Amino acid sequence: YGKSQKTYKLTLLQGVRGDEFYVSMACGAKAAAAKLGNVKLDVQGPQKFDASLQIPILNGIAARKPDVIMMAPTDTKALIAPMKQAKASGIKIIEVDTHVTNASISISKIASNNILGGRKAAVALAGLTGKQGEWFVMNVKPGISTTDQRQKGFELQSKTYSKVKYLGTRFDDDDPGKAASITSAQLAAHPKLNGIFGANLFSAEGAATGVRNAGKQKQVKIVGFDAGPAQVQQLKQGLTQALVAQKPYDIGYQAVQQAVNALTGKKVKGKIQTGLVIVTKANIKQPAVSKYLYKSKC
Amino acid sequence: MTENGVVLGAREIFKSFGHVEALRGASFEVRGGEVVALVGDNGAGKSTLIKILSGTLHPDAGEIRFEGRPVSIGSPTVARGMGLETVYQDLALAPELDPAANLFLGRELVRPFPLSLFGFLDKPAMRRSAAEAFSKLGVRIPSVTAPVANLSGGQLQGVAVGRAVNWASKVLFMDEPTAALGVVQAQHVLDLVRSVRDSGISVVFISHNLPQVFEVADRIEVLRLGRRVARFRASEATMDDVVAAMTGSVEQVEGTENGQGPG
Amino acid sequence: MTENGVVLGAREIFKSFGHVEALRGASFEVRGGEVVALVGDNGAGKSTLIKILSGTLHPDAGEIRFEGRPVSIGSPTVARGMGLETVYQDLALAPELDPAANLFLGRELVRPFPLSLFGFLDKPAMRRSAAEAFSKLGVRIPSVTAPVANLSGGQLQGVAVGRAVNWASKVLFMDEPTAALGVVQAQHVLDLVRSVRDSGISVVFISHNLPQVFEVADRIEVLRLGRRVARFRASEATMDDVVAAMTGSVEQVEGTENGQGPG
Amino acid sequence: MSDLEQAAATQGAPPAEARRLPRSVRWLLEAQTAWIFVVLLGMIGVFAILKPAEFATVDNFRNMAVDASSLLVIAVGMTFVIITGGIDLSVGAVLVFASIVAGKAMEAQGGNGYGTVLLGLAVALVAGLGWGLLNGIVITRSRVTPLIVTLGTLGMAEGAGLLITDVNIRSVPLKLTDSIGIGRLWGQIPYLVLIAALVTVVAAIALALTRFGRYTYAVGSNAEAARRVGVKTEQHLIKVYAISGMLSGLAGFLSLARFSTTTIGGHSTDNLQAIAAVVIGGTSLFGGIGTIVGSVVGVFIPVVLQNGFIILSVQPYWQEVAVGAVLIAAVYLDQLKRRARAQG
Amino acid sequence: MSDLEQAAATQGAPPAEARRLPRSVRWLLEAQTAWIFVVLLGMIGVFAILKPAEFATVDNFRNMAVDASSLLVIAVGMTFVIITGGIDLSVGAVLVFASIVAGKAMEAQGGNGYGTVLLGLAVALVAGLGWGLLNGIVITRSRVTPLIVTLGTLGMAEGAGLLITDVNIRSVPLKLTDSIGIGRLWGQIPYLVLIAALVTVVAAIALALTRFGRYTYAVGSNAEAARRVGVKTEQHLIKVYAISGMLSGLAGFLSLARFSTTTIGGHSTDNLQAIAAVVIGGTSLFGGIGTIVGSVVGVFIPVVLQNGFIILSVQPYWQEVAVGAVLIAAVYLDQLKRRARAQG
Ligand SMILES: Nc1ncnc2c1ncn2[C@@H]1O[C@H](COP(=O)(O)OP(=O)(O)OP(=O)(O)O)[C@@H](O)[C@H]1O
Ligand SMILES: Nc1ncnc2c1ncn2[C@@H]1O[C@H](COP(=O)(O)OP(=O)(O)OP(=O)(O)O)[C@@H](O)[C@H]1O
Ligand SMILES: [Mg+2]
Ligand SMILES: [Mg+2]
Repeated sequence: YGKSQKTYKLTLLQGVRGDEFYVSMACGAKAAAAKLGNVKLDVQGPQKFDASLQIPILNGIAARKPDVIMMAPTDTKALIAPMKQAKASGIKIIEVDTHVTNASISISKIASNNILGGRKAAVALAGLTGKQGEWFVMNVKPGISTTDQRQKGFELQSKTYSKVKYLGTRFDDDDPGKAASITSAQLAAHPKLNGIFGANLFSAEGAATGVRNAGKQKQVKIVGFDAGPAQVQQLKQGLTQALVAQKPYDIGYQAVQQAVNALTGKKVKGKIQTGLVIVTKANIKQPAVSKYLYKSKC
Repeated sequence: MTENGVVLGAREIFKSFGHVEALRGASFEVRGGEVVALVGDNGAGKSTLIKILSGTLHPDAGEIRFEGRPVSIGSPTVARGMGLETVYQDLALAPELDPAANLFLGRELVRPFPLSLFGFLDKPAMRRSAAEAFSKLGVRIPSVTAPVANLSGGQLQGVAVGRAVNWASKVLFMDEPTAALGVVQAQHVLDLVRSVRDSGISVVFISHNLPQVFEVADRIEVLRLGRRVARFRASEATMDDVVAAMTGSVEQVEGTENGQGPG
Repeated sequence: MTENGVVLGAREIFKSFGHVEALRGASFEVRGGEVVALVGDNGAGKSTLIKILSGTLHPDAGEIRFEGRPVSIGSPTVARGMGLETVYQDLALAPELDPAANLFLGRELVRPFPLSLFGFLDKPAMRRSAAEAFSKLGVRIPSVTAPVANLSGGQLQGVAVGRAVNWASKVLFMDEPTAALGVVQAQHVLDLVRSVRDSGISVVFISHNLPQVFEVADRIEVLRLGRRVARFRASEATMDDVVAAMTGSVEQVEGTENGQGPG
Repeated sequence: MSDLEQAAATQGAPPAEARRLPRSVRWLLEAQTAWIFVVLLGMIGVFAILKPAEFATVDNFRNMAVDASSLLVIAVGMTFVIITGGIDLSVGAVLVFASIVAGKAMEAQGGNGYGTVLLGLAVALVAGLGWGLLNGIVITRSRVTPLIVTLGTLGMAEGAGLLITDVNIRSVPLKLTDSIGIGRLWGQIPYLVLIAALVTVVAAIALALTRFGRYTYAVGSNAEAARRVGVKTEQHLIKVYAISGMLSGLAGFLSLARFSTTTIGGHSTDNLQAIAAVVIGGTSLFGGIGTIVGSVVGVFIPVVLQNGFIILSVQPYWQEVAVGAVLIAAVYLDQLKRRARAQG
Repeated sequence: MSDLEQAAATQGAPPAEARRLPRSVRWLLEAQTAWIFVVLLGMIGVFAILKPAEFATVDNFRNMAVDASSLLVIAVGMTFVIITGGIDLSVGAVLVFASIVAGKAMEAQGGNGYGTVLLGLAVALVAGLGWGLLNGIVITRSRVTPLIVTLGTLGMAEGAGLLITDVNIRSVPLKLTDSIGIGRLWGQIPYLVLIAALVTVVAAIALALTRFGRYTYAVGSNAEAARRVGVKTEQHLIKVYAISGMLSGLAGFLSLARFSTTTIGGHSTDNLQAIAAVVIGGTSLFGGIGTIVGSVVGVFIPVVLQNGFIILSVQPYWQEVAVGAVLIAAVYLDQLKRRARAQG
């Protein structure tokens, strides 16, 4: 017998599959796995960012008994029990992007801060509009922790601007068409509207389409969240004026590293904060910014 | 019972569907222990009248008297409570249920206390008595436990007749109960009509088959364009009389019957 | 035409539904220009046989000959192409369509070229000729443009009969076409059967109403428990003969007809 | 006078006042869908009175029309399907699939001219048609209920689309966005609206006036009867599902033009929205009854309600409650009026 | 021998082999749902053979059962509704509403004992019942089609819930989570599964053996006929929708226990999932036909498929394609076998 290296089975459980944020995270994870060599990585994710859809998948993964599950829990409480159960069967857990309230389950938490992201969006919008005007948030639907936090951050920050009238939040059920028609109506109702924060891809996209329909591209500034190819395209086309980008690639990369560290007995960092970047048409070419644009393919 | 022995009487009933006036002042009487035939052309309003008397439809105007008292038959449940049962022209069967279930629909037998509290069905008992009822009628049914959807037209009619006969206590309405029946089965039904009558229950027999009408009916009432146009004692009338009334070539004065005066 | 003048013949047809054997070797013949009545008890298999001959059902076994050649009637379209039309016992009407649409269903009139390319319907023409067809039949229909769903039973049957008569060119199957018809309307249909026959089209007339059968039929074939048990010349038989055959108290030897030898 | 005419004269005659009106007006009044249309007009009227300057503007109506256009295209196909007594849950997924393959095709072709745009259109239509055919063939061959079959193809189309690309395609030709996406005929009528209107009119004519439409009703009303009179019911059903698929493909192309990117994941409720629109418009889920005009009204009612409530600055949650309640009320009013009319 | 018995002896007799089997086995074989159940067992068998160590474990089955439990509760109510020929789109929204008010009530009450838990349960049930009653009353009074009414109440329940709170309530008593949420009877059977099973068994008995069940079928089979024989069809429909609402409320309470938080962002596809499960189980959307056992199988088929495919490490997108295809195939197989049996 030669000394054959052990292969580690890792699974990345995304918050929702097909979203470029998580695709980039998977890319980072795959890159780290490829670099390390002895890691077999499997990626799974629910159709929607929804705990009741994610839990069965987590259970299925746990039944397969990988060495580590790196996961983005879709709810801070709902996932506690199944995560505990997986942990009890000897699987190590790393939380990426989001986390549950019970801090003792995972060996490491790697995330960016969504409330801060929302604040940054408001700051960016303030820069674009001269800290005055009427703003609203186009959001998916209530009850999703990440987008709720972005909305909350945006709201907190907007209220610090005395000349800004905050019009509240509208929900589009993640349907860009609905987001567009809501935006049209908001524009009709509030002629002085000049700023929109689109809390996720379709919200920003629909808002931009609605503004374009109404022919008010000049007047209304839109800040989007995340920096997937579609958002970048919108930015380049001038449909949105700024994006708040997280660093999912880094999250994925770090997660695999920490996982292997844990399996090989090396030191594991309990908490890693990855930062946020504001992307605008002006800075998008700079390498320090462009490297954080999300990937659609690895 | 009442004057003339009328159990159930309708006077000047009006009923329209949209622009179609199905009944335009129709009157009708059923006396105790008789078989009265209700005849008339297609669309004369026979089925509409029966539906009104059995609580399925509500008249736009008119008076209904039962055992001498004016009544309002607001729902089929009221009619059933009064002992009136109906074989509808469209049969009113639930195609997905089996013959036994159809027979007992709305009157299910339940298991003894305490199961009765929860409405537990006594299926074997219902199946048994359904089989009995059908065999008494001479209706051949391939299986009492398969849905009635695939029965032949005649078999379906047998189920519907069986159900009504089983439950009637005062008046049995039969809207073309023999339309789809074979010769033998039709004869069974006619026998049944007579035996129901002999047990004291009145029968209203609607049919386009005049030989059958004359075979069982004691009296005949003729409806035409939503009004009663003639009444006959079956024993004193001929088929030609009835046909003449139905087609409108002769019209009796309302209230007379084969030359009898009113009252 | 062929030996004996048989237009359409079925031999030894078998058909089961699950455990129910509806036809157990039934034979049947229609000759040119005749009215042949097909009679039998409820469930004897009459409707099943007609459905097989009109392409709606497929036999499990047996042979069908049309104008002397063995044929396979694979679909209703094939049957219609051969000039066979059917009034089904369940009428086969589309309740949401109006009488004119039902009459022309599957054979719509289209507007002249170029609109015909897109299948544009010529509704006025269809409405007109439907009105004509119905008035010829004496079927009274409140409106040719309202859905048939609310017509009375007799009116529905009138629509179905009108449709089949309108299109038949060889054989017209009528499965209890008078079951729901009033005396006058039934007489209309019987007249119609005769005039169809006189125009050279054969008619297969199913009915439980033996007086009507004897009134129009040239021949009578009797089905019992899925087999043909007797054939009669109408002029030489009595009702009692037919009833006896239907009920099984007498059984003819297959192939003979009122004592005639085969051939 | 024949029996029939006599009967018509005494029983079926329209009331005197209606007889005096011109034929077209009478038709409109008697049409099945008239009342729900009146309800829609009523809503528009109320909003216009409450907020004339914001609601009743050309811009706002144009925007609402654009918002409704792609759902309208889907709802037209769904109307045919539901009239046959079926249902098509796969529309949203087929929309996404078609926009993905059309986007891919245009990306592969490169270029930024009408040629590329037409290629994309063709690919989207063919992709939609393919799924529609699959639906129709499986439904007629297997006799599995349409709900299950189209639920299955929903998953399959969605998965297949994501297998081709799991991210949104962004390099849609500018020409497409500029022409169809935001372009307007004579600077007034958005091409999106024009295309949707064209589809609707053609479909309305086909349903009301042609043999194809007649068979659609017949199959939904009594499929067995239709089969017995020689209608090729299975072939017809396949055609109907094919149309629904193809129109979903077209909607995918329109959405590509409008958003200049595929919108994966953004159409999961399209099926329910389309079904609701069709049913609001008076089409029966049990088949045999329905009109395209009704579905148009059914598409616009939720759009107008949402727009109007936002302009009235109703809180989003109250808005949901109100839309739900008004929806029921609208359909109820429609029925009430129709019944009253039937009672004469 | 009467005519009837004679006929039964010659025509309706079961084949000889079936007659020799014990009654219960015969019943199972002849039951409408037998074949789809066999299909489910087949699926489980295949996965168990492919991945015995991972799939065929007690833990895995337990997890699947827990995953299915709350949908099962909803599907049971939906079965009654669909057998009457109706539909209930509001279930998911009612679930969310019930969990919100129950959560609020428990929060207000404070405490961490069984008293608080029971209060929450009662509130959830009453809230669900309320929406169900509203559905039933509006449907029977207004005669607006159930699809529209429950679509309306969907929006209303969702909006109303969010008006109460639009952030998830997280202060659910620990007792609730510990007992019902993750507790197990004898350390083996999760209480969630137990409750769902109990509901299912009671409902199955009610549907198959009681007058209530009989009327449910009758109303769906021919409502007019049921009315004419004196069944209070409107009252019955109200009861059926009330049950569906109440079970949605129960499901909301279970989800509160399981997730220890309201899940207001989820559940938008619960209605479609429940309807699909019921239809997979052989219940006809046109009413009159269906069983609870079938719906149970219908709930489990997608759950097992997803779990099996994840354990087989099938790519997520391929999974969707496969689930869609297998779903159609399963229902097809079921029909094929049933038809073959009917042909004898
Ligand atoms: N629900 C309804 N809606 C509209 N019209 C109806 C309705 N029911 C009956 N009618 C019409 O009312 C008239 C009388 O119908 P009814 O069924 O009472 O006739 P009938 O005497 O029973 O005829 P038949 O002998 O054909 O059964 C007919 O013109 C019929 O079309
Ligand atoms: N589709 C079917 N499925 C199952 N059994 C059927 C089907 N069609 C007919 N049958 C059965 O086949 C037998 C013959 O039926 P058929 O309808 O041919 O009788 P019929 O002679 O027309 O009777 P009727 O005079 O009552 O119309 C009956 O026992 C019937 O229950
Ligand atoms: Mg009648
Ligand atoms: Mg028959």
